[in-house]
Amino acid sequence: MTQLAQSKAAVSIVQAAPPLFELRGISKEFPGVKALDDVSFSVWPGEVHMLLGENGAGKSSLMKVLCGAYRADSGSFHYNGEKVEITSPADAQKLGIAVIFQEFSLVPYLDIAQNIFLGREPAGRVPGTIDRKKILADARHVLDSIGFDIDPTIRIEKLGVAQQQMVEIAKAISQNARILVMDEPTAALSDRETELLFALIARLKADGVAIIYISHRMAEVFSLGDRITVLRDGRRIDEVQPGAVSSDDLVRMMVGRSVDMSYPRTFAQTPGKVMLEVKGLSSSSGIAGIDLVVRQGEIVGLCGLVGSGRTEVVRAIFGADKATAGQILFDGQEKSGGPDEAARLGLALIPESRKAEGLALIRSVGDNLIVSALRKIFPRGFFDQGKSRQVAYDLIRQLRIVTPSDKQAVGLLSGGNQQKVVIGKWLAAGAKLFIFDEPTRGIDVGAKAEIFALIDRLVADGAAALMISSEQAEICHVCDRAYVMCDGRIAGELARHELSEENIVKLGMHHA
Amino acid sequence: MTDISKPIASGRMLLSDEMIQVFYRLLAAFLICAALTILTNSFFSLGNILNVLRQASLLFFIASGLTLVVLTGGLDLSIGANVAISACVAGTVIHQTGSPTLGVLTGIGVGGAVGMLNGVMVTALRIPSFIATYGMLWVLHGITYWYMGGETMHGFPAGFRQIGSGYFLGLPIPVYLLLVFLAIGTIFAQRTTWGQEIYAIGANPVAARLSGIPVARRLLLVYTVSGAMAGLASIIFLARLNSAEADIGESLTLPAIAAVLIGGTSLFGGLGTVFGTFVGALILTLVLNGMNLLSVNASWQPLVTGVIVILAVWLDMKTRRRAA
Amino acid sequence: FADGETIAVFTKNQTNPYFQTVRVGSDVAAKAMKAKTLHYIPTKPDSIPEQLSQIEDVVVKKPSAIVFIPVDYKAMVPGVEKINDAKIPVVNVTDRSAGGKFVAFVGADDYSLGLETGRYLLKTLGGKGNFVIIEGVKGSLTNIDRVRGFNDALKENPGAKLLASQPGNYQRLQALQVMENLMQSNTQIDGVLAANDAMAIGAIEALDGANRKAQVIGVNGTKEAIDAIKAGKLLASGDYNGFMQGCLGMMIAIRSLRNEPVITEIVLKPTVIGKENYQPYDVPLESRTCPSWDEAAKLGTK
Amino acid sequence: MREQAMVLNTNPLQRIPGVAVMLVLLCVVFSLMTPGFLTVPNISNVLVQSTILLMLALPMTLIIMTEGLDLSMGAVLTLTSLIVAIVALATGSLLLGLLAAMAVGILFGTVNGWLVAVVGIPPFVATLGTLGMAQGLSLIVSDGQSVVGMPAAVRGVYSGTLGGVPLPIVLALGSYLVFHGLLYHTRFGTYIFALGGNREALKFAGISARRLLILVYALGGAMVGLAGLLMTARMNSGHPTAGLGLEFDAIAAVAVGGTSFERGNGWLLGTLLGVVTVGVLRNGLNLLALPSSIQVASVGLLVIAALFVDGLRSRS
Ligand SMILES: Nc1ncnc2c1ncn2[C@@H]1O[C@H](COP(=O)(O)OP(=O)(O)OP(=O)(O)O)[C@@H](O)[C@H]1O
Ligand SMILES: Nc1ncnc2c1ncn2[C@@H]1O[C@H](COP(=O)(O)OP(=O)(O)OP(=O)(O)O)[C@@H](O)[C@H]1O
Ligand SMILES: [Mg+2]
Ligand SMILES: [Mg+2]
Repeated sequence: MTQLAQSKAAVSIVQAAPPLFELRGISKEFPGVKALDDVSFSVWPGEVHMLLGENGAGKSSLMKVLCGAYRADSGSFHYNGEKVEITSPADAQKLGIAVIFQEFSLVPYLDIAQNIFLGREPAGRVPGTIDRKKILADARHVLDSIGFDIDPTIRIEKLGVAQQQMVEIAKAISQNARILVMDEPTAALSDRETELLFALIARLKADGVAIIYISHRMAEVFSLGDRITVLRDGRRIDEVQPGAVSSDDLVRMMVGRSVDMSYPRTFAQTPGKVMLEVKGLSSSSGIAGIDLVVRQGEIVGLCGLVGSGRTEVVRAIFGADKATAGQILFDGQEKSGGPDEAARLGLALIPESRKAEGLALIRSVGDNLIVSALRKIFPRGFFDQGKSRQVAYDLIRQLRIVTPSDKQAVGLLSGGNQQKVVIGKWLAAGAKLFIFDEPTRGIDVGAKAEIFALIDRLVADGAAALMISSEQAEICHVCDRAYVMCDGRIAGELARHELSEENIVKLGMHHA
Repeated sequence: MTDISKPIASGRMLLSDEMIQVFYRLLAAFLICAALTILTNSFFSLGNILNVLRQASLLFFIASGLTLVVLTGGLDLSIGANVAISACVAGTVIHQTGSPTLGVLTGIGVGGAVGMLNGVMVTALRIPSFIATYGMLWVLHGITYWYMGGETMHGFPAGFRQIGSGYFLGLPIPVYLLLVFLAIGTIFAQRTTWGQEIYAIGANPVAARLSGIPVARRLLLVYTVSGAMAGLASIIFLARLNSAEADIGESLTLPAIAAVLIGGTSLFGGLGTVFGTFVGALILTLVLNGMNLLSVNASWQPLVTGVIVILAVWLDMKTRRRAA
Repeated sequence: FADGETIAVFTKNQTNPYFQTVRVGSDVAAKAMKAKTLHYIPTKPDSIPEQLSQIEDVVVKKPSAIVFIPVDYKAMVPGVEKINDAKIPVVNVTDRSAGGKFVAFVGADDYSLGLETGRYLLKTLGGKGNFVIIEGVKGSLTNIDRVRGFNDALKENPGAKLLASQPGNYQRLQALQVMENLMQSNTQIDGVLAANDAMAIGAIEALDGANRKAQVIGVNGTKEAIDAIKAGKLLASGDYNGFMQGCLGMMIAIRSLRNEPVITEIVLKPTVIGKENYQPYDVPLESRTCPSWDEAAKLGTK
Repeated sequence: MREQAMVLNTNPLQRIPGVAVMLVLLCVVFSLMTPGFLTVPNISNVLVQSTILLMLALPMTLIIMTEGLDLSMGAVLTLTSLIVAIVALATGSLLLGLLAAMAVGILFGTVNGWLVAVVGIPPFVATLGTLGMAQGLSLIVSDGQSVVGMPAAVRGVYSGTLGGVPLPIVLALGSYLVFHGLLYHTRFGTYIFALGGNREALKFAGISARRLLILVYALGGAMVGLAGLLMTARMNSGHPTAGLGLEFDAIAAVAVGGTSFERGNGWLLGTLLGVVTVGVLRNGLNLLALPSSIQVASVGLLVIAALFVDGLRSRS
């Protein structure tokens, strides 16, 4: 137990000075949900404090309380040992707290510079006007400082997810914050940008900035974290040192039980008949000449860099984008229609952006779970509330969706639970081919394991899956085969024994 | 956080939000009735109540189809103009053929065709419904003005006029029609898969499409139904007024929209009920009836209606628990 | 003399049959005199800004003369002055403009129209009973005078009681609903004075619907009113005689262009159309003919 | 390596907005078909006629960008126009009339903004309600009558010129420039983009969306007050129905101009072009003296066509 003793010593050194910021006894209740229950939390300058927890554990809520977006029902804030009030985002900003949100807070029709300095625009000569020269120069400066080389006059609407995340980071950095909160900042980033971010974090630490970092990626937790706080069901479970615990320990703390994270798979010995065959597919969104095959009982990966066109491929297969050339054969039949045809044939698409494309946020969990299955469950067209709720209960239980009721609006669930609802609706529809676009983005380890187990069960029962993931480790663990994309084309295919992160990166790189 | 093995929480959740909303609105309608009963001695009579119901039914027919459109997150500004053109064409058919049946079919057909055109503009041409139907409004007016040449058409067969002014077992015939369509509308919206899909489309059209709902086809259906309901309303107008004129439905569009909104249907789509719209139409009619009975100066009527609309929707906000 | 003049005719809307009668009257007269007509009608009924714009556009186009019904008799004065500035002769028809220079005015006297039609109703009912008035658009010239005439006719008869005076905005549906509501608060209504025919017919439909009887009068002498009189449903309609107004306005405009003598004011005498005298009105508009100038001259008041 | 944003439309033809295509097309057709169209007095005519609509359409653009709508504009315009007339008549002072009208306009705008931002009523409903109120008040203050007998100065506002340019055009152009500066060069304008595009972002930037929204609607009210002056000057009187329905024309012009009804994507110059396009269409049809029913349908067709062209563009 020397290791533990050492870390204890380290903790006491840190605690000699008062924490830069401290939250004491924070509670926050939403109708039907106790999101935070007497949580205390502190950060010191120059440390990265990891915040861990299952989906819906209350991490984002705690950070929203911290930055003044939510008002806590009870509890107090202390800055440098002194009690302070935070009742609005403006209060938090004055204390030097900046947040990189899980959901982007960017304005689509303003340019990058305007977004970075929103609310803090340099004043021009005429009162009320903006000094355009200065705002552009400042923006360039901030972007350079995080190693993101882009023209600050580009409007946000033109940017991809990763680029938006980088702007979000630039925006937080530009505030010269003393306390920086990052809520799953790497969920949308590719490896290159992730490296940039980590380098940046190291620099900020050296400058004495306190960083609160939320992530579901274990590797990050250990490589970045100086301390770890684990939340479960809105309560603070423990605060530990990364050196003192294993990832299994952390998972047990988060979930309250142990979870097998090796995602064991019952690999099909002989893949079944061909379920999906794509020949020479091109679409208006820029992909061209895509050939791929998915057989029954297989999980096929689709990887590549961000922007390589993976999403576009699956959208074209599903019929969400119009194909301009090529053929899609499903179960030997030619498929040419839109998503409704795809759904009828037994395809399912779990899209990249659950809020925009996956869910009707104002509708209930039950309504969302049932929506794709309406035709199957009520073939005669008459809808029955009782039957539909029964289906919804079963799914809620099966997927362990955390919700006070099937009547809760799905928009009020935590991110991970929302993702489960999106998957659930296709289970109800009885799909045969599941297309996952980043199925585990923003999902906690427990849920991730559950989802992979689920996918495994589905394919074992005769379905098939095509899966996009930016986490190459996941692809390597889970897939039978994988296609690697580059610049809107398939760059190559990797068999099970060839699957390694190295090979994926090699194939996915741009070649001149 | 709640135990996931028991997804149903408190009993309050069992009463759907929609039902609570409608209950509040019925309460409001009831309060207006109570006030009018006290303030006038003529309000509380069978005759007047039937009278209010019959007037409300005219508004309801237009507003019920519109409700579906609004549920999908759209709007149909052309309904008033649609009523006019349907009435004029149906009127001609009745005059020419002497057959009310043919006339009724024509009216509903023309209305439905106009609605379908709206649907095509919204789905195939991807024009926002507000603009598409506003354009349609003027196109229809133009055609109707040209067709009628500034004249009116009047004098329809007595049998046909029964649809608008007749009684059956002591109740006006439009009231029966109202009940029938209220039932059909409610069943369609709440008890069919199409209805569920319409709510889903209104709440998030992109997600609905990616969930396998044939969004374009459902929208086409909804706009066509809304148009056909305007066509049906035009028949009732025709029978009730015993005449067709080019501006017959012009003054009805905004009240119909108001009835839908007072009835608790959200303009952003995905929330609301047909029954709510009925209560909305009832409230608006009661207010006008009351002002007539109280001989309120005409100048005050728009003002009072405006206040009522805002109050009703405010009440809705206060009582709605569900949020995004 | 040089013919082929182009005369612009301004009317208030495309929906009210009255203005159609004026347009047909002016067309018939123009055709007889070998002139051309151009019709300008606001796309939104009775829109003031639109009629002003139309005047401005027409002034660019420079027609030979203008026959003009202002959508609002006061608001349109600046428009008339623009026409005057452009030196285009203009004849004022129906609603007397509050300003501007006109070759002539042709109209009917709304007050005596209301008064005479009202008297006709009261005479039929023996000067007593319960009455309601259904008013037109508040503030419009025709409505103010007609309603004043109605009221004066009622005041002449001590036995007549006015129960209510409510607006139907010249609209059939509104009148119908107002009537339905009024019947609820008044068990006995003997006579209805409506400021136009559409509202009168609307009131009749309401009465029919409730199986009640009352004598109804309207104003305008439109085709549907004539039919209703023939059928015994409507007691009478005050003849506003749009056709004649259109004829006379057009004739005066063309004559003034041809430097022929004109009459500067014609206010048509009120005629009440009832069961005994509807026959001459019971012919299609297009087959009616305009009076000869000699006949027209006799109608002149100035 | 410098990162690029996606470049969607490579074909420059596809980037020309629908409204510009329409406007050029209409102008060409009308110049060919009627000799009177392409003359200085007529062009000035069209522009002067468009001024009142532009003054409504400018703030309407901002309001639509905030995902809002103001249906009360036409009715409030009627009311402010009456107020100008009544005050000018009573005091003989044009300035007092204008001030009173702007005050009433701002009051209505503020109430709209308050209902939308603070009470949380959807803009369509809130302004539908205030539409009724303004319409009722117009009837009440005027007792349904026109208000006439304006002092001479009133008339001059519409018919006067400044350096040879008609005063309404000067006013409208000034308004456009002010709005342009406001939207593209000030914090206020930046925040308007955020109000529609991402309201949360504003909140996190510590800016009160409520205050801003109220301000946007109040600004609309102020413009309606100013437009009321032009309206009264144009009619040389006040009238209780004069401006009814103009809000829809304004909304149509904004839509024709390419401002989208979602997510705060607005284009002010497009609004200007939209207003002029509507004006040119009406004027040209009047000059051609086409049957009125065609004129009625034409604006509807224009709106549909412009949006259709825009839709074609955005799809590729
Ligand atoms: N505005 C709200 N209204 C009602 N409930 C809410 C609201 N915001 C969050 N919740 C609930 O509070 C709980 C905590 O949510 P929170 O977003 O903090 O979870 P999280 O730990 O960030 O999860 P994830 O990893 O999925 O992002 C969840 O059950 C969620 O449904
Ligand atoms: N950073 C970028 N630079 C240039 N073009 C980009 C960029 N990001 C996206 N794109 C464009 O968008 C298309 C694909 O976008 P998208 O990011 O959805 O692809 P993806 O492979 O599905 O990536 P991911 O699923 O990780 O988001 C590309 O073909 C490219 O044209
Ligand atoms: Mg979260
Ligand atoms: Mg993608």
